[in-house]
Amino acid sequence: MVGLNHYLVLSGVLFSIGTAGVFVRRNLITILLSIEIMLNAVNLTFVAFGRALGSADGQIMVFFVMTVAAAEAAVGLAIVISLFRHKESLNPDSFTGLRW
Amino acid sequence: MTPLLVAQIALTLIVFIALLHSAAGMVWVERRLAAALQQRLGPIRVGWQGLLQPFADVIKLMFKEELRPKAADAWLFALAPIISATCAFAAFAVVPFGGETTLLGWIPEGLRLQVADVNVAILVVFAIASMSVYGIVLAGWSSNSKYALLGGLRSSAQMISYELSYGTALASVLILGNSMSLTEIVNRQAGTWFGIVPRWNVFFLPFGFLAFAIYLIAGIAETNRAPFDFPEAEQELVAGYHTEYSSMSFALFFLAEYVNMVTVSAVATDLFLGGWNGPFAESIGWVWFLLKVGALLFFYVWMRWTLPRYRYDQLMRFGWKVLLPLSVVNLIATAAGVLYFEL
Amino acid sequence: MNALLFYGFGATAVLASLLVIAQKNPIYSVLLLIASFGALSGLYVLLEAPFVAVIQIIVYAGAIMVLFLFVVMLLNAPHEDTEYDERVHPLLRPGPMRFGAALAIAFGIELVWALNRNGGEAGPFAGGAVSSVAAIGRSLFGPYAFPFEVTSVLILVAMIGAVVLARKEEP
Amino acid sequence: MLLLILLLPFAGFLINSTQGRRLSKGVSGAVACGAMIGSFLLSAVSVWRLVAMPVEERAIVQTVFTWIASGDFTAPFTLRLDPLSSVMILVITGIGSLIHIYSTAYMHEERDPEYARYFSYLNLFAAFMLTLVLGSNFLIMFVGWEGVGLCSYLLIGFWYEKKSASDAGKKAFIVNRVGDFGFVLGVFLAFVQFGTIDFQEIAHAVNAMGAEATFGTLSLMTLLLFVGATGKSAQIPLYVWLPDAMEGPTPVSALIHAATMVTAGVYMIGRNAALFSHAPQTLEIVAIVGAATALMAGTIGLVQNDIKRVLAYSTVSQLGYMFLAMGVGAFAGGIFHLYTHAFFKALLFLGSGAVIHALAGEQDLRRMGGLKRELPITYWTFLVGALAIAGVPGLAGFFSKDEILYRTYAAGHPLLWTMGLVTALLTAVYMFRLVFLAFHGERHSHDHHHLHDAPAPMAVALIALAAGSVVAGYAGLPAILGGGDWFATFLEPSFHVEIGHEASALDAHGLEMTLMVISIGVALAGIAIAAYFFLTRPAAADAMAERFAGPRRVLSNKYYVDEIYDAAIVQPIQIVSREGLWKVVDATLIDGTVNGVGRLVAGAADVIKRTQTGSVRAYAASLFFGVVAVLGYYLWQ
Repeated sequence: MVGLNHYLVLSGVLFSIGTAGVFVRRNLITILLSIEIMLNAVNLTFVAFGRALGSADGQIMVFFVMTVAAAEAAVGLAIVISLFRHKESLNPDSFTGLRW
Repeated sequence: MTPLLVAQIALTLIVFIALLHSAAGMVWVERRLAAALQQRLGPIRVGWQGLLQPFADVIKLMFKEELRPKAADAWLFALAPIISATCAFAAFAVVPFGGETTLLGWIPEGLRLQVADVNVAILVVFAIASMSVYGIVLAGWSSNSKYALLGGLRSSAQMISYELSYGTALASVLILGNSMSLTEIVNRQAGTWFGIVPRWNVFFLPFGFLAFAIYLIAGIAETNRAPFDFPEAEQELVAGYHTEYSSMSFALFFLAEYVNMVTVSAVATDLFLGGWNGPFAESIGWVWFLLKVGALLFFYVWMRWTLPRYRYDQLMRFGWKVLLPLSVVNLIATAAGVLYFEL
Repeated sequence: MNALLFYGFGATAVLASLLVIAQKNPIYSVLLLIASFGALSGLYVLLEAPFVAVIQIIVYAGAIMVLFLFVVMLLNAPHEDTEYDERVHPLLRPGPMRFGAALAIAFGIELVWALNRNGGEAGPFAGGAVSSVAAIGRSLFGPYAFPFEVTSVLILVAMIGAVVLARKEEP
Repeated sequence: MLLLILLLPFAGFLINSTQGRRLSKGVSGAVACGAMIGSFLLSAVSVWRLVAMPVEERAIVQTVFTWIASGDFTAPFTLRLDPLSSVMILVITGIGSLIHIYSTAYMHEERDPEYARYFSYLNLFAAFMLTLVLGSNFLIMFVGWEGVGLCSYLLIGFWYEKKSASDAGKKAFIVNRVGDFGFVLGVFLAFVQFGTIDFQEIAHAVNAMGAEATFGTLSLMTLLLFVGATGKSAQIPLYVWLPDAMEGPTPVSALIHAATMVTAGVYMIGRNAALFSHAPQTLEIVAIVGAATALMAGTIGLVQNDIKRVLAYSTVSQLGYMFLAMGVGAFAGGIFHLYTHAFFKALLFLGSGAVIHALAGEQDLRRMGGLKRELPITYWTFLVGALAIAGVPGLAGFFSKDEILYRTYAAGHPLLWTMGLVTALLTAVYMFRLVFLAFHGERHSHDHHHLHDAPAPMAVALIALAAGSVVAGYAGLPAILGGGDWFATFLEPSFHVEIGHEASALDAHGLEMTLMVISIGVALAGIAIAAYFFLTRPAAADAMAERFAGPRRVLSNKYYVDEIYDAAIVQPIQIVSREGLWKVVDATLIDGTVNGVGRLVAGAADVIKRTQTGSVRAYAASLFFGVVAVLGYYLWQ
C-alpha cells in the first residue's frame, strides 16, 4: 500500500533533481525552472503530511508556497529580462561583474 | 456492466459527438447570420438552405495537404492544435446540462446529465481555460513566423489579462451560489422571486447582472472572438497564430474556437441563467438549457458582426483599468450584499 | 488502483522533471515542467486534496508557467551557450559544476537513507483527510488570516518590482 | 454628532486637496463653504441640545475610539462639548463660515488649483481647531494644537513664491515650536503628577488639593503650559511671529490670526481653569505678561503704517487683555472678551481686506485716505468694528473690556488696571488713527479711478460681523446695567474652580460704575486724540513725531525685539551649529568614524574577495555542500 513514506521519497527524488538542475544547467531560465521543481517537491511533502495528520495546514502552506513561487518567478524573470538586455546572454556565469 | 455505467458511457459519447456537431452547426449559423446582418444570402447551395456546407468544408479540409514551415518546431507544431482542441472538449466535461433523470425508470439510481461530477467544477473549468492558452502560444511560437508569433503573444497576453476578470466574476457567483459545484449553483437558482422573476443569478441585481456582463465580455476575450479577435486579426496578422496551419490541424483550431464558445455559453447558462430551470424542468430541463445556450451563442455571433475590432492598447487598457477594477468592486459588493442580507 | 495511479503519476513526475533539466531548449523544459505539474496535481487528488490539485493547475500551469513561456519566447534565445570561455574563474570550470551535480545526487541518497533509517510509516494513511474547500477557507481566513494578508503585500511588492526591473529605460 | 462637526470640514479638505485641481472655483468654494456652514448648523444644534440640559449635567461626550492604550496611559479619542467648548465651536464655525464666504470673493483672482488649495487649508484649519476645542484630553487638544499650527504655517506662506511670505510662515512655525515644547513638557508633568491627561479627571484631582502657596509642581506645570500658550497666542516673549503672519491672505489673518487660532492659548487656560487657579504664582505671571503684552503691543501699534500690521499689534494687545483676565482669575471675562473680540477683530481684518482688495494690494496707510465715499459699506462696517474695539458704550468690546478692567481692579491689582486702562486709551487712538488715515482726508493716489466696494459675498460677511460686533456684547450684560451676566453663568460649570479665589465679589456696584465711567472717558479721549492729530491737525502729528523722534524710532522698530532675538538666539545657534556641530562633530568625528569603518571593511574585503567567483551557481554549490555535509554528519551518528 502507498503511504506517507512513498510520497516523501518521491518528493526527495524530485528535490534532488531540482537541485541538480540548478548546478548543471547554464541557462538562467532553466535554473529558475529547477527551483520551481524544488518548491513543488516541498509542496508535495506538505500535502502528504497534511493528509497523514488529517489537517488542513499542509494545504494552506502550499498556497503560501505558491504565492512565494509566483512572486519569485515574476521578479526572477524580470531580472532575467533586464540581464539579457545588457549582455544578450542567459548564462549566469557571464554576469560576474559584481564580484568585486 | 450496470445500466448506470452504460448510460454514463453513452452520455459521454453523446456529449462528445454533440459538441463536434455543434461546432459544425455554429459555422453554418454564423455564416448565415452574418449574411443576414449584411443583407446577403450566405451559403445556401450545399444541402437544404446550405445546411451541409460545414460538412463540405470539413471534407475539403481533410483532403488538403498538411503543410509545415521548414523552420518550424515539428513537435510543438503538431502538439499545439491538439492542446487547443483537447482543452476545449475537456472543459465541457464538468458542465451539467440537466437535472437528475431516471431515463423512464431504467436507471433507478438516477443519472446526472453531466459527464463528470466534480465538487470544484467551477475551478476545473477555470483551470482548463487557463491551460488553453498553451495551444495558441505554442502554435504561434512553433510556426516560426512573425505573424504567428505576434498573434500568439497577443493572444496569451489577452487571455491572461481577461482571465483575471473572468475568475473574479466567477467568484462573485460562488458567493451567490455558496458552492463550487455547478449542479448546486443551478439548483439554488430554482424558483422565482415575487412569483414572476426567476431566481437566476443574473437577476440578482445589480451584482449578478454586473458579474454576468463581466463574465460575457471576458468570455468573449477568452475565446478570442470579435471584437477581441486580435490573435487572428486578418487585416494585421494575416491569420494570427494559425497562419501557417492547414488541413486538419487548422480544422482543429477552428473546432476549438467554436467548442470554446459553446462551453463558455454553457457555463454562463449554468452560472447566471438558471441552467435547466424553467417550466417542466424535471422532464425537459435540457431543452431549456439548450435554448439558453443557443441565445448566448446568437449573442456571440451578433456581437462579432456588429462591433468593429478594438485596438490592442484599448483592449489591454479596458481589461486592466476598467474590467478588472469593476469586477473586484463587484466581488466585494457581492460579498457585502450577501453578508448584509444574509442570503 | 491507488497504488497504480501513484506509481504512474510519480514516474511521470520524475521522468518529466529529469527531462526538464536534460533539455537544451528551454521551451521544451517549460512544457515538460507543466507535464510534471500535471502529474503532481494528480498526486494531490490521490492525497484527497482536490482544491490544491486544481489550484496547482491554475496557478502553476496556468499562470507561472505562461510567464516563463512568455519570457522564453520574448528573449528568443533558446539554446544555452555551451562554448566554454577560457577567461572565467578557475572555480567555474565544468569540473566544479559536476561536483555540484554529484552533491545533489548525494543529497537525494541521504534523504532516502534518512527516511528509511527511521523505518518510516510505510502503511497507508490512517486518519481522515480535509478535502472540503470550506474547511480550507475557514483555516485560511481564520488562524492564517495574517500570513494570508501579508502574502498579498508580497505579491504587490513583487509585481511592482517586476514592472520596474523589466521596464525599458526611458531615454 | 460631535464627530460630524469636525469631520465635515475635514471632508471638505479631502475633496479640495485631492480633487481641487479638477474643480472650478465655484465648485471648490461651494464645497468649502458648504462644509463650514454645515458644521455651523450642526454646532448650533449641538449647543441647542446642550442648553436644554440641566445646568449640572451640561456636557455631551462622544468617545470615537481608544486611540492609545499603553500601560497606565490611555488616551481615548473623546470629544466633549460643554459650555466653554460650545462657545468656542460657535465662534469657530460661525465666524469661520462668514470668512469662507468672504474668501470666495477675496481670493477670486487666484488660479483654480491655488483657489482650491486655499480652501482646502482653510477647511483643514477649521477641522483641527474644532478638534482642539472639542478634545477632552490634552493629547487630542495637542493634535488640534499642532494641526492649527501647521495650517497657520501653510496659510501664512500661501503665496510661497514671495520670500517674505515663506519666511514669515517659517518664523511662525519655529516660534510656535518653542511654545509647543513647553506645552508638551507641561502635559508630561501633568501626566506624571495626576496619572491622567483627561481634563475632567485633572480638574477633579486638583480640586482635591489646596492652592499651592509657594512655587511648586503645579506652578511649574502651569507655567510650562503657559509657555505653550504664549507661543500660540502671541504673548511676550513669543509674540514676534504674529505681525509677520500678516503676509498671508487677509481672510486668513482674520480667521486664524485674530478670531480663532491665536485664542487657543486663552482657551487652554480656561479649559484648565481649575489647575491654574491652584497655582497663584503662575496666575500672577500670566496677568503680568498679559498686561505687559497689551501695553507694549498697543504702543507699537501707534506708529505702524501697514494697515494689517496695526491690526496685528492690536490683536496681540487684545490677547494680552484676555491673559490679563485669566491671570486675575476672571476666566469667564477672558473668554467673554475672546468671544466679542472674535467678532470685531474679524470684522476689522475683513474690512481692511476689502480696502486692500479695492486698492489692488495697497497696504500702506500713508497712501490711503478719502476712501469713505468710495467704499461706503466697508467704511461703515469698519467704523462699527473700530468703535467696538475702542470700547464705546453699547458695543461688544465695551462690555468685555470693562468686565476685565473691573475684575482686575477688584482682584487688587491697581497697577495692572492702570496698564489696562492705558492700553484702552492706546487702542482707541491707534484704531481711530487707522480709520482717519484710511477713510477720511484726501485721496492720495489717483491710480484707481473706479474703486469697487466690497462685492456681495464680502459685503455679506462684513455686515453680518458688524451686526455681531454690536449685539454680541449683550450676552454678557453685567448686572449693574440690568443684565444677568448670563455668559459667565453659562460658562461657570466648565471651569470647575472650587477654590475661594474670586470670592472677592465685594458688593461694589459703585466701584464698578466708577470704573466703567473712567474707561468710557478714556475711550472717548482716545478717539478725540486721534481725531485731533489725524483728522483736524495732521501737522500736529508730524510735529509730535518730530519731537519724540527717539521713542518713535524705537516703536517703529518694535522695540528691536526681532533684532535682539536674532543676536541672542538665532546667531549663537547658527554659530554653534556651523563651527561646532558641523565642522567638528560631524565633519571630523562622525565622518571620520564612518569613513574609518568603511576603509577597514574595504581593506579586509580586498583580501577576502579573491575567493569570490561571482557565479551564483558556485555560491549555491558551496552552500549546498554545507547542507549535505551537516545532514551526512547527523545520519552517520
